[in-house]
Amino acid sequence: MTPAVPGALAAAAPLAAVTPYTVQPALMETLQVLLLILVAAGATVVALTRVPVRQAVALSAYGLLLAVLFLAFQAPDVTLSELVVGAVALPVLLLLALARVRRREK
Amino acid sequence: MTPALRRGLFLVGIAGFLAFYLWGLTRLPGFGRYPGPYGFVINRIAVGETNATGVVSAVNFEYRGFDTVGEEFILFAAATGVATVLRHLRDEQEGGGSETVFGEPSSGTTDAVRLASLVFVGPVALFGWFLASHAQTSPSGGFQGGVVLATAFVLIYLAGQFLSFRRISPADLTDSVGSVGAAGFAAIGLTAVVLGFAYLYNFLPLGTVPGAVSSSGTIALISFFVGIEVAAAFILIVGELVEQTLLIRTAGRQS
Amino acid sequence: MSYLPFFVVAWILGVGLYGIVTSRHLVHQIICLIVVQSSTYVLLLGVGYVTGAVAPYFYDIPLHTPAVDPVVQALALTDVVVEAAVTALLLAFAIQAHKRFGTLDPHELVELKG
Amino acid sequence: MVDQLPVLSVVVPLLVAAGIAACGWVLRPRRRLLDAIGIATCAGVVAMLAVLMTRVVRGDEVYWFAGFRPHHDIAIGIDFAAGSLSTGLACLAGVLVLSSMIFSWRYFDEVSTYFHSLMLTFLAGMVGFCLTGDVFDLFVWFELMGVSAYALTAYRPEERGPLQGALNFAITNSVGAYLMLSGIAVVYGRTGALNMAQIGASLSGHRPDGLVVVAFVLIISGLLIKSAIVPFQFWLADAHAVAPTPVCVLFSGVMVELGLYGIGRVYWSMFGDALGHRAAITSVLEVLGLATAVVGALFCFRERHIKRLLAFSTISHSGLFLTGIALLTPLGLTGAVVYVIGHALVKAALFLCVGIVLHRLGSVNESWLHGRGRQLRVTGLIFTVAAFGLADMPAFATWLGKGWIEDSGEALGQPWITVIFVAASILVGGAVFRVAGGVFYGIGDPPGEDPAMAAEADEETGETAAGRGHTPLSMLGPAAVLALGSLAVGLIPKLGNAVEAAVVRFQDEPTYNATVLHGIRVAHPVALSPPEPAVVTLPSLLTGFGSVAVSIALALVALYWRRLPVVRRGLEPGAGFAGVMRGLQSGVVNDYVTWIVFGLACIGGALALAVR
Repeated sequence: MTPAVPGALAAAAPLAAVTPYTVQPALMETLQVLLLILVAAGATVVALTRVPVRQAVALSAYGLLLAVLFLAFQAPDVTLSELVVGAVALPVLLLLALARVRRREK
Repeated sequence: MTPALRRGLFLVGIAGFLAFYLWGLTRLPGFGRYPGPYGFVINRIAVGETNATGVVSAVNFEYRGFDTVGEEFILFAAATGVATVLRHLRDEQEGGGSETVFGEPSSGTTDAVRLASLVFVGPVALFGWFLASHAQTSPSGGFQGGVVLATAFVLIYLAGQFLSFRRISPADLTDSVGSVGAAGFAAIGLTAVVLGFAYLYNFLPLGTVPGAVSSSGTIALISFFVGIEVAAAFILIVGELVEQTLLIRTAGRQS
Repeated sequence: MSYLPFFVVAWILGVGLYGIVTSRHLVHQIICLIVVQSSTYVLLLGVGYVTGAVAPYFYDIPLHTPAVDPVVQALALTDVVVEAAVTALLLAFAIQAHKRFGTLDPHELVELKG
Repeated sequence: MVDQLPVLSVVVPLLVAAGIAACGWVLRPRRRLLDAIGIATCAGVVAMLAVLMTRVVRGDEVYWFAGFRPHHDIAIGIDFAAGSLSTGLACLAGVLVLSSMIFSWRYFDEVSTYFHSLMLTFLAGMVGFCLTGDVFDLFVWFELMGVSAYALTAYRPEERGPLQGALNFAITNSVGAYLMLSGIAVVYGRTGALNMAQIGASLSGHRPDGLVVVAFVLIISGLLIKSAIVPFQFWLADAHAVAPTPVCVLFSGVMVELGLYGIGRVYWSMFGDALGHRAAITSVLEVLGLATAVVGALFCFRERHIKRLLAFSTISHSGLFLTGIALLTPLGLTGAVVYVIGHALVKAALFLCVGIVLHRLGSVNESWLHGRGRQLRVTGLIFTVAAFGLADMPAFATWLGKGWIEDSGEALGQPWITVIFVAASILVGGAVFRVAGGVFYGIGDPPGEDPAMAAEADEETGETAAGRGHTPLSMLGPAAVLALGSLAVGLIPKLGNAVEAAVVRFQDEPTYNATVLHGIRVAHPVALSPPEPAVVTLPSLLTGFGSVAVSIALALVALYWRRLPVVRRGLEPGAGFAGVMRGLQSGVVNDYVTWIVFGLACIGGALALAVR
């Protein structure tokens, strides 16, 4: 369904062949399946944890899992962002907000 | 709606919606069979055209640089929004002035944590700087670098020194620095227009060695400005939140 | 395996929305919104993946090595920034709402009705 | 430099927004300078877009960022494709932001640079959203628009309403944006493209399958939520009622309509040819549009909080516009475009008048205000003129647009469209005439008071403190100009033909694709279906006057209800309804998200059955 890619651009087709720079496909696939299942479970835990403080901690762990999954998806750039934002910055913001809210409830 | 009715309606809805969604998703080419052409074309031409070996950065700051302009201003608007919503209101005054968030003053943070935090400030700031200035070569860039840089400031706070956190990063100054970062990016694009090129055209010399620190023209420069803007925006947001937690007392209504 | 990532995407979206709908705490609701958005990252990176290819960095590997799609990665990066920005803004709203209403239960944050 | 107009009209407001934030400590004590910079920037954007408008009449102008033109039909950069319709809408957004900025000259008590910065990023987001030709870029500007709008809604965080409104607005619209992004990712997985023209070229010529339908529904879902279509409309009344008045002008006048423009843009560049099945798409969107029109009008008529009343009328009108687009005919879309312009101008004028009332009298509660607005003669006059415009009085642009949508519907053999349109416009017109007559002329009795509604309206106190004794010209001027502007647009000769030519070009997918991907200028685009003439007929003139007369009668009945001899005392119209409506518009965001999910399942299911 894609338009024909003529001339110089055509060579870049997906390869199944293993290059010296990749992990063994079978190993990689196992890793990805494992991580995907962990991520799905992690999302469920985060969404169903009802106590916000615990949820913020769960979110941090979920961010870490996502970061590792993105590494397995060959996206180191996104891994780094997810690590600094999802696993660190957002939980910090959430905990700060919760601290504010809890202080008032005392 | 009662909770039970809402849950029922939601479960019916989500079942239908997910069935519909999967009907579409299972007609994708399948995982690992990305058909192209966009990404493959970029992979082939990016290094030659920009001398940046990190193709994602080349996409972010050059091929799809205008998305990143919008993205920076989303962050700018959000930081402005946080400052708007959490500004000092008439019925609030600063009070308390405790130095820590999690617990009573002086009992929350142990000396060990404070010391460890202070020790880490330098390396973390350095790492952030490194990330922001190596967008063109490695998996990094202004955004990640900026957040890490902001983390260094948060560490100062974690060391129990909120007042010094505010002294190092007063709201007005961070606001200005962040705005300069955002404006800097947009202005680099505009410089190209003044020089007679299209907006965001990479008008600087690309260098000769792919992947060198000074290579890739405007990509490195833009990444640097993005780093400044992101760091300032995060420091501003964290600062506002911390200030709310520590300093503001409300005389507002409570039901 | 071929469609597993996409099933995971749908699952994450579903549980995230379920969390939002059944939530009794605004901060919980905001975290569930983050979960909803995380489904888009997995989807974006999932559609751009190429089996057996490397990450799109040609610093120490030869050009023309098959690499995965860099465009979706750039999109996912933008997405992460948007997430951080929206979350920060929502948290600011929540803090002020807590000051004014004295609660964070969405069922009691009703000033406007009908 | 003229080639650079599309990008400059987005980048200049962004740079000024960042600039005034950077110089915050200089500008804060110099309020007039800050206001002047804001107004000058908006005026500059309007001027640039007006010049651009003269250049794009003969075909879309395509701008490639950083000069990356497509190689072999593959777009590697981002483009702006400025056509007459998109530039015109961006220009309308600019005009409304300009009038809000003039109106808010010394309007707020406490102001920092925040308000001006956010208004300018909001403007840039709207212009970028109109002009872009890249679907992910569309999402980026959609989000910039959204984030600025959420922050502006909560501009007065010392009150409760704005916070609840902003939260509901932000959560529902964020869910919509993420669904839209999912749709973009799905379509990228098939085509490997983000440029809308390239996606359109890549998808067309194949049988539509699940992926195309799902991507279409996901992408338009974010836009339907933004444009407040039933059952996604709940957030709008909550957000509009509490945002500062100058911001309401933008929300009602143009932000909601931009969502509908987005639907048109993605349909006629990416999905039109690929989906086929026009009749099915027409039916689904038409049902949504007509339902929205009726629901909005009913809520509008029973409301007593004037800003909320106007917000519900926006929902009703959004439904009418969607119906015009859904017909998929040149005349239907022409009607929708003219209707949007006319509506934006009168609705902005009405909101500004309410802002003046709030400034002078400190309330937006219709019952309390009854007769108290008599002293505001000029404001009352402007409000009345604008009310006639909103009730689709002949000669106003609103009436022209509505008439053309009805004509197009009748040509397709769908006379019920006319019936519902007239009913909706009678209810909405009746509501605004009731406000005009009661508040500004003291006719009849104060309408019955719903205690909860009154409490809500009383929450809304003045946004201003100083100078309550008089109405400055900077407030009256924009309102008067906008109200008369709607009349003036309606009187432009050959307006219909000019708009129809632009619409035919907008709806011609192959022409758009050729212009973007190959830079070909097509002189004569092909119409989707034979364009019917956009003319004024005697029946439409009579319907127009008739429905205005019935609206006025309805308003009088409402005002004199308690004195009507036949009615038992104490009987309030629609009392049985109230419980149901209150239950639906519950203010709980959990409910709103439930409706989004449920509505999406229904829309998706209907389209799946039709296209399968």
